[in-house]
Amino acid sequence: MLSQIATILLLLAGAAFFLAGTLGLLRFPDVYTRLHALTKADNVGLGLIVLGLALQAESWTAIGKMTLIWLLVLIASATGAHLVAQGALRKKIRSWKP
Amino acid sequence: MTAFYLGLASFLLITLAAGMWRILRGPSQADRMLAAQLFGTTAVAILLVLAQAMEQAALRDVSLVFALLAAVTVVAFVRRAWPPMIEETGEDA
Amino acid sequence: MTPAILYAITGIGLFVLGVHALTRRAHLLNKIIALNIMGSGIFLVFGALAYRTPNGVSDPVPHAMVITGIVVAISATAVALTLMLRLQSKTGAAELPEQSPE
Amino acid sequence: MEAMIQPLGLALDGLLALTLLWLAWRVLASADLFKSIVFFIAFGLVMALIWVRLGAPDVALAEAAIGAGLTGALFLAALSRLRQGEEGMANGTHLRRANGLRFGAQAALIGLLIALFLALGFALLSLQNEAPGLSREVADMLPASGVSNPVTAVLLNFRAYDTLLEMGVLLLAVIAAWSLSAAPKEAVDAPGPVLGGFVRLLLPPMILVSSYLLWVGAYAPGGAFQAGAVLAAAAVLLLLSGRSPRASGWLGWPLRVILSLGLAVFIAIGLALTFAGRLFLDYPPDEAGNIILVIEVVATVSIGATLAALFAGGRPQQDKRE
Repeated sequence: MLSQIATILLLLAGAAFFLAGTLGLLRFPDVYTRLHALTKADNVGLGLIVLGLALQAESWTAIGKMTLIWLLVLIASATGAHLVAQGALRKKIRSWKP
Repeated sequence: MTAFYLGLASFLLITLAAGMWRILRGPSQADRMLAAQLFGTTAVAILLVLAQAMEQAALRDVSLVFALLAAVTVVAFVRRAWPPMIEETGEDA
Repeated sequence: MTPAILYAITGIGLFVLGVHALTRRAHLLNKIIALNIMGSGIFLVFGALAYRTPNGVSDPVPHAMVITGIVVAISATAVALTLMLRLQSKTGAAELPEQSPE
Repeated sequence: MEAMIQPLGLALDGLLALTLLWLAWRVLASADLFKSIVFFIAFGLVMALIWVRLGAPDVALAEAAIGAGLTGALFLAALSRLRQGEEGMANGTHLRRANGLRFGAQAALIGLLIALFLALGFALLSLQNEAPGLSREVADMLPASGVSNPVTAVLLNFRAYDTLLEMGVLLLAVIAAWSLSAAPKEAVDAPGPVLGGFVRLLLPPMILVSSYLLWVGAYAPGGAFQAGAVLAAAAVLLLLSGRSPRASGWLGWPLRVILSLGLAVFIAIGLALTFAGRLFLDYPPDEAGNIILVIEVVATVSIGATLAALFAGGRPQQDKRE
């Protein structure tokens, strides 16, 4: 029962980060800040969800596979963010000035 | 517990649908591509939650494929559909 | 309103949207995407009707057909895109010539 | 808490269906080609989630591998070639949104389509809610099929002829694409350290996952098509990173052999069975597992090469220098 409560809390925290990521994507003024919101929030969100689900996973291999999935997403979104930001700079997309 | 998982999956799907507004409005092409990348991560999360909710371990393989291929579209965008030599400054880059 | 019927109706909705776009849009890339959406709609009807088995384990035969369908659809799309680019290089426009009324 | 599963499940399905229809509408209605493509990428993604909800993990795997790995890259590459072709146009938005149908014709068209939708909807609603389909027959024949995953059993044993012809279709697609145009010279500058490192880091796991999907296909969702699509995505990533294998000797006859290998081996096995006195593609039950594995390995490599060649967009041009 305790693990179920822990899982629910972790999953809720993960969902909160996803919400933050999406709000950042919608509300931030320019590409760079949206990139920042996107990659940070999602990866922490996904990490928390993987952690929460790991408590309920049926076997260690399942936990291993979920962790591998999380690492791959980390690498992919970090690379994606870098490439898009580099491209945006090269195309002289101005960053937002308050 | 399963009901909680299904609720969570629905919530994640709602954030995904909300993110699609950025595709519609995103001034530059880079913003639209960002939203596509966001969906990859959200889809991986939804699939992992559904794998637990529907007790189908195979769904983790689906999210593994999504995680693995998440970057292919973004790389294709940066390398092909957004070649650096097109000098488009300002908003509509 | 079981999930099977819900998704089957979504499938035919996609099909009808695809037909509409196929006839209304001028650019060939839009037509190719419309064809893809029509294909997805039909695959969805296939998959939805396969889900009506009593024990909840859906019927594998339509699944096999849909998998081959998806692979063939992406290959056909690639060939269609190559055709479009070839037409553009020859005629300068990626749109079918308008049949002028006279 | 448990009583809420059924309605919550249906709520999720409803949400997915609505999102899918809204995405399809956005794909087809937006004037800007790039926006259509990005919506189409999201469309493929929601489609994969729906296959999961419809109890079809094999199809979800295929949709994910092809949707995430190939469709977006294929359309984006085509869009960039389209733009290079039409320097004059503003970035891909098109002047004539729709061909010139007079208002009366438009209304007639929409009326016709709504009638079609209602007719198809009526036909669907008149079907009974429970239909076993062929699931019982497949389950009965499964022990003799050599694999325990019913979808793979159908794909490579009960309907092997179907898959054989499909391999033929893939080969025809490559022949068509190659006869239409040469692979365009991509002005691809050297990949930066991040992209180069990313590709080097990710290619081995991609090939590993592809062979895992191939192997797991015998008893769990997976199989040759999904594995081939992941392999093709690896090749696409390699092509995109600018380290094209043009310099290597692979683009001559070896590529052509790989492309036609899948079909050739399939036909050879079929004929060999006829010599052994059995029908074409009628596997002996005890040997069926091995035969299916051989066919799947060759099919994976062949499908991967075919989809990658189709992404390249034309017949490879070998630099005459080396």
